[in-house]
Amino acid sequence: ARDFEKKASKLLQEEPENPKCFAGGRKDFTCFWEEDEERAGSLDQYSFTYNYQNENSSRCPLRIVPAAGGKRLFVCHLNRTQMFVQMDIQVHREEMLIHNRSLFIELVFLLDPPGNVTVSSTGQQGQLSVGWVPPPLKYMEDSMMYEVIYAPVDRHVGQVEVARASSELILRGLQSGTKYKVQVRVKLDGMSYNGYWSAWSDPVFMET
Amino acid sequence: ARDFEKKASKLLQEEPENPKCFAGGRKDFTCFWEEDEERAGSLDQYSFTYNYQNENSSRCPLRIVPAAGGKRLFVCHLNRTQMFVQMDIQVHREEMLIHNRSLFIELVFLLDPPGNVTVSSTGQQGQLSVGWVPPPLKYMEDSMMYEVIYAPVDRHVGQVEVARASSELILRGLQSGTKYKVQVRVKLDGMSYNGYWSAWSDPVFMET
Amino acid sequence: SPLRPICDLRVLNHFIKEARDAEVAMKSCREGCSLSESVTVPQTTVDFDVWEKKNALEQAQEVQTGLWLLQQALSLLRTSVTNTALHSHIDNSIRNLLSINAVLRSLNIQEYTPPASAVGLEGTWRASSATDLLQVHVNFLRGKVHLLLSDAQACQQDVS
Repeated sequence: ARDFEKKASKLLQEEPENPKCFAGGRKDFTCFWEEDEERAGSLDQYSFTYNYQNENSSRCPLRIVPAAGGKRLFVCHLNRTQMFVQMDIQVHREEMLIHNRSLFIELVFLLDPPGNVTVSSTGQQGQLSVGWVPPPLKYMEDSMMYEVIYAPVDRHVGQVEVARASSELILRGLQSGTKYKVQVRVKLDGMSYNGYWSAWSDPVFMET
Repeated sequence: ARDFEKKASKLLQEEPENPKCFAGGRKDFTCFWEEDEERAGSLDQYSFTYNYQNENSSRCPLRIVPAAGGKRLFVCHLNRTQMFVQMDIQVHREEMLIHNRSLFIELVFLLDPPGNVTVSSTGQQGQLSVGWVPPPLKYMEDSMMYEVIYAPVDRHVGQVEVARASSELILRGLQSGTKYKVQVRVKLDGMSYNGYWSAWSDPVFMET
Repeated sequence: SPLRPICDLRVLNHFIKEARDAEVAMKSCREGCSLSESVTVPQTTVDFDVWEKKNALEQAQEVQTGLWLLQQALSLLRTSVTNTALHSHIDNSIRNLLSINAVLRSLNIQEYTPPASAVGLEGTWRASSATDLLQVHVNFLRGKVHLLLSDAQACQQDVS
């Protein structure tokens, strides 16, 4: 639930379309939209229907999640999905079509940040080695890309390095005897799969 | 034409098999072999045929290019290629088979050297930053590797650094206040595509 | 085939990018770029529960059938299109499909030739426009072809 809130607030900032949707895994697809508390109707006034190309439409049951600033999120969750085929989504309030969107589920991944981030010395001056565990998604490890952000703890602006289909990276050209803060995030690479950048992992601190 | 001469002379040195063949790009495949002027026949005596696995054979029209030392190059050029499929090549003079070779086109790339090589200061002592533009081989930049050779201008023996799927490299540990000569060459990385090292780019000079 | 196994997915990515270019070129084409009759194309949709219930042979046959259908469909499109810029994209796409077949052979995936007639083939759709066909082409490469290659047995052995 805490995870959903984080991802929802990220999409509320980044995604202009409605409903906002993301795949958290291969069998984990969520859509939602936001309503003002005063203007929102009751759950049974809304319907969320979707269909894949050449198929009949289905209904996704909705639930309400209260959100910051007196808002309500109307949320639909599916644990069975079809990828690589267009999905057409329609949201009605009573008889009125209020949202309408087409998407490919495999293009809207929003993963959890990489886990177990470790930072260690390489033995060479001015270098640190960063490692992490990719999110467990069969078939997709080769399609993941990562950003590693790092900065001396007393400074605000970090530098970013990119890694592709790898779970380690060596940071070079660091100041010696300095404590660095390191974080990692993940995204699908845009070829077979695509999506949003995950949140940054919790920071790890290490002295060069 | 100048480019072909350079590449041909490179292959005459490096490639023992005949005909010698290289792919300069996705739609640019050239084969040739060398004949002594005295012993060479006329163009219509030769035939160059090739076929891809499971396909009918085709003929490639030949032309003659004069070469150094009283030699003649017999050259076939194709602007359509098929990768990952074995290509069988036969060269006949009249009825006689004079050359016979099988190859995979994606393994014989010989590219132009990287362009626009720039060398600049990184602001750090003993470092120079080298950048270049990959040869135009659309969508295959991530399969290229590079060698950067550098040496103080008054010295002959250079040091070599390798970069993969990148178009910049930082040279470290240089002598300060010294003028360096820097050159770059490119090759496919050998994973799925392979080939010969390109010629070295024209030298760029920079003082640390 | 004497080929070393091509496990490097950058090769497929490269073909996917070129397939996208063909799709974009088709979308912006105004004249001489229509499909004369509708064609049979493979379904691109993947439900992982269904996909994983199939064994490796079934998965391979599904992909090979799809590649074959796309070859037939693109060849037909080639004859009905008169725009020369598109000819080069379509020719290139057909050659890339042949290369993908070669990549499958390099992975020791048993060659499968589908029945001569597409009539009654399971798991197919009809595409009635050139843009639909090229969209199916991209989605098939991104989806089922990528899944088959990324899970190929021949590429799992380097785990030391």
